[in-house]
Order: sequence, then structure tokens, then C-alpha cells
Amino acid sequence: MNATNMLFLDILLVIALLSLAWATLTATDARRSVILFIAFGLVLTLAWARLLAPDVALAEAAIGAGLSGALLLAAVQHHPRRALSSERQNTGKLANEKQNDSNPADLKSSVAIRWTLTLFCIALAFVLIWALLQALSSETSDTLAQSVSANLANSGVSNPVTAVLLNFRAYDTLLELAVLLTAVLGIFALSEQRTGYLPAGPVFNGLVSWLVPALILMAGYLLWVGAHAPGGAFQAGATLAAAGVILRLAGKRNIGLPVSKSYLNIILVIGSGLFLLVGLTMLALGRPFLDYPPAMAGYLILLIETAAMISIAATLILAFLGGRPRNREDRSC
Amino acid sequence: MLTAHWLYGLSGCLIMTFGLRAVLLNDSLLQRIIALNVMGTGVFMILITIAYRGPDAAPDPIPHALVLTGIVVAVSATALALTLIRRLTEEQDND
Amino acid sequence: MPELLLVCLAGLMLSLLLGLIRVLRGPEAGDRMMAAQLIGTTGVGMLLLLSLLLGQPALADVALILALLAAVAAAAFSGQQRETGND
Amino acid sequence: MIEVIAATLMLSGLIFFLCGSIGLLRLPDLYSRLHALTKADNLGLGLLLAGLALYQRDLLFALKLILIWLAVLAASSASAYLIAQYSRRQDTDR
Repeated sequence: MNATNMLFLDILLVIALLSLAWATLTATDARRSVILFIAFGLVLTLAWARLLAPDVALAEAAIGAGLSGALLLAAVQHHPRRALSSERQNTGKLANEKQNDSNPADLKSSVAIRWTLTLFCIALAFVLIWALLQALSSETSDTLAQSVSANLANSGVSNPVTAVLLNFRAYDTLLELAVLLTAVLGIFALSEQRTGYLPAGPVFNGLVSWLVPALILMAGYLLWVGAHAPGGAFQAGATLAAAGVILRLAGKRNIGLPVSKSYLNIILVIGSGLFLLVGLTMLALGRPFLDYPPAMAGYLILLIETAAMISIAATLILAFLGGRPRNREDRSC
Repeated sequence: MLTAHWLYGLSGCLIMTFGLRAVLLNDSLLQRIIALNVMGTGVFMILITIAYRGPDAAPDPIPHALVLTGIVVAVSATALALTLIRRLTEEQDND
Repeated sequence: MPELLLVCLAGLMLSLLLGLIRVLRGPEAGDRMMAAQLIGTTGVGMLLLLSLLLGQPALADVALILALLAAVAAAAFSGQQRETGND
Repeated sequence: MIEVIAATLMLSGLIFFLCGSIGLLRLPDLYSRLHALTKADNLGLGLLLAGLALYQRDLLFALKLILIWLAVLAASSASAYLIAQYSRRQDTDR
């Protein structure tokens, strides 16, 4: 398809994205911001698809449109008094409300500071645009991209993004799993889980009864397909986590996480742990750290990805719970 | 340079700076977190635009891998920040 | 005849922009959420059209994920938390 | 012949989509808007996907389209119900 035919799509998508971003950032009410942000994520998925980044579009569809929306909505729900106060006043009575210039929030910080920071941001935008134009207009040699495609045959997978994530730049992915683990530990340190949800009605229960198995199947499919087409541990983990989040929202007690604390710890660590173990085994075999023998690379990557999917899903479900899960023993007292 | 580069690259820059302004100036902590996410999205858009090489060429996989990890890290950081806010309001309510 | 696909893509984009107006205007949170659902469904259709137009079969998987996860946000939107800390 | 049928299906799907969005904009209150939305995007997407399946004539792709349609059908009706339930709760609280 030639590019000129897509121009209308590009222009309209960009308009939609910019207006949604602006509305998200200037909304006077937190819940409104969150809903606008969800819509922003949906349009963004289309932009990634159009820019030939299906791997990113998959992750955005699973995380941007599903998980982070649920996460933020749950956070808004947690402060019903504060979050709803301004929405209530506006609903119904003022059909087309306008941005109020004399917002009390605006008066708090001094006008001078606001203007200075705004000017700073405008200046930064110009620097950023200049740098981007420099980067795009210079004759790129693309040595990295070329070496990726040159070595793809030896990586064990045929999807270049998976090859970069789990073979060529495996260090980054290992450290990223460590970052996820750190985030969960931080959440554990701060708080216990949020209060649960009321049991779902029949309609929502009907939805849960087919959606959860469908999401689990989809996660397995994405994990498997990631070797040769867009997909992989991150997208699969996010999809699996969505199943847990749905169960949680339906008021179910058992949301797929093990009840026992030690099993839970194992599940959280297995992704980065197995990754590290494979890396160290390579060292023991006299190869550089995380440098797989090409014959075995495909199997090793599948193994690591499966473990990573489990850890990522558990991390994201715990992130939605918002703290350490309460044990059954604690509940009795 | 392609038209798509202009359009998406410039809007990536704009979204990033809009987001930064809101992070700095918004009063609500929750909305600051959302603004941080929007800002991150702007950066992702710049990266994906750099990776794009026209409708017929395969895009550069390295920025795609970077953005993929970025999305997952962003959501876990968001969750951590939301837990921090919840703890903060709990402490304030206790006072 | 990819023109047919392009016409459909343009039509869906128009439908998305109309939904966008409702997302931006509200007035109630339910209205915005509903319009976000419309954007999601329209997005599913656009992803499938793009998958054929751009020759990217993987975009059909993206559409499937979007279709499956559309309900998660709505459920989180309407979910009622329990009053007490008793799970 | 098949192409003509495919084009007809896709274009009528498109009309349903546009009707749905116009309904979403023009109808007076939340519940009637909800009605416009769910009718239109279920039927609109169904017709569009049927047209696409005929257009592409690939069995696996058609199967995926059916899956997607079923998912949207079930998920969108459930989410419409959930949104309506939420709004009712808000209205009675007020």
C-alpha cells in the first residue's frame, strides 16, 4: 500500500491523539482524566499498528487499554469523596462545561512559576523537535538493525523483536524483570492489598466464566507465537494478568495466585531467577554470560519466556491488588 | 524523511512536553501519575517513529524492544506510585 | 480492490472521531466510558482492515486482544469495592 | 459476484457504525445513547467482519474473525450493562 493513501489516516489519528492527550492532562477531575487516558491508549494502539509496530501494539492493547486503565480506575474508586466531587456538580446540569479559568487549583501556585515552567516546556519542545529532525534527516547507517537481521538465523527465533529482547539484548530484559520484582517488593513494603470487590451479578459472572479461560488460552497462544511472529512473554504475561484482574473485579476470592506465601514468592522470582540461572550456566560452560549456543537457543528462549510470563503476570496482578495479599489465617481474626 | 515521520515525530514531542508541563503543574497526585504516563507515551512515540522506515521496509526492531520493556516498566512503576499515594492518604487520614 | 478497504478505513476513522467528541464532551463519566467502548470496537475493525492493507497478519491478534480486554476497563469502572477491610 | 457481496456487507456494516456514532452524539441521555451504541457496534462489526471474511477467503483468517466478533458481542453487551448499572447507582445515590 503506498503511503499517500494513508495520509488521511495519519492526520486524523494525530489529531485524535493530541486532543485526547490535551484533554487528559487538563481535566479538572481525576476520574475524567483516567477515562480519557484509556481512550488515549486505544487510539495509540492504532497508531502503533499503522507504524508497523505490531509487537508494541499488542502490549499497548493489553496494558494501555486494559490493565493500566483498571489500575487507575481502581485508584480513583478508592477515594470516592474527593474524586467524585467535581464530576457530580457538573453532570446533567451543565451540558457543555467549559474549562474554568478561575480554577482554585490555578490560584494556588503563583502565576510567575506557572509561566516560567510553561516557557521551559516550550523551549524543551523546540530542542526535542530539533534533535528529532537531526536524527531523522542524517543518513542513518543502521548498523544495529543490520546486525540484528544478519544474526537473526542464529538467535533461535525468527521474530526480530523477540530476538533482541531475549538474545541480543538479554541483559536488558533480565534487568527489567529485576525492576518488576523491585516494584512488587516496594508495593509489599508499603501496604496490604486494597479491599476486595462486591460479588458480581449474573451478567458479569457470565462474562467471567468465558473470558477468563479465553484470556488464558490467548496468553498461551501469544507465548508460543512470539518465536516467529509478534507476541512473547510481555504480551502473554499482561493477558494472563488481565484474567486475574477480571476475577478480582468479580469479587472472587481465589484469583489464580497461590494462597501459600512461599509458592507466591517462587512465582514472583521464577522469571528473573531462571533467566539468571541460564546465564550462569552459560558462564559455567565457558561461554559469555547469557550467550546461548545457537542449536539450543530456541528451547532456552521458550523456557525463559514461559518463566518470565508467569512472573510478569503475578507481578501485574499483585500490582492491581495494591499490596501484600492477606492470608486466610489472618482473615479469621 | 517521510510524512509519517513529521506527523508522528512532532506529535510525540508535543505529547511529551504537554505531559511534562502537567507533571510539574498539576495539583492532584493521581493526575500527575497519569501525566507521567502520557509523557512516557510521547517518548515511545518518538522512538517508534525513528524505527519506522516507510511502508515497504521492515522497521528497526531495537526501538520496538525498548518501547516494549518501557511499557511494562511504566505500568509497574505506576502501580508502585499509586500504592505510595494510597499509603500517603492513609497516613494523612490518621493524623 | 484495496480501495474498498480504504473506504471502510476512512468510514471507521470518521466513526471514531464522532465517538471522540462524546469522550471529550461527557457530560457524565458513563458517557465517556461508553464512547471509549465505541472507540475500542471501531479500533478492532480498523486493526483488521490495517492488517490486510499493510500485510501484517499479527494485527488480527491485536484486534482479538482489544476485543477480549474491552470489558476489563468497563468492569473496573463499575466495580464496587467492599466497605470493610474484610476481603 | 462474491466481491460485490463482500463490498455490500462491508459498506452496510460501515453505515451501522456511523449510525451508532451519530446516535451516541445526538441522543438526549445516557441510556438511549447506550442503546444506539450497542446495537450499532455489534451489528456493524458483524457485517464488516463477514464482508472481510468473504473478501479475503482464507479459512483461518475467517475463523479468527468469527472469534473476534463473538468476543466483541459478549464483551460489549456485558460492558454496556455494567456502565448502565453504574449510572443507575449514581442516579439513585444522588
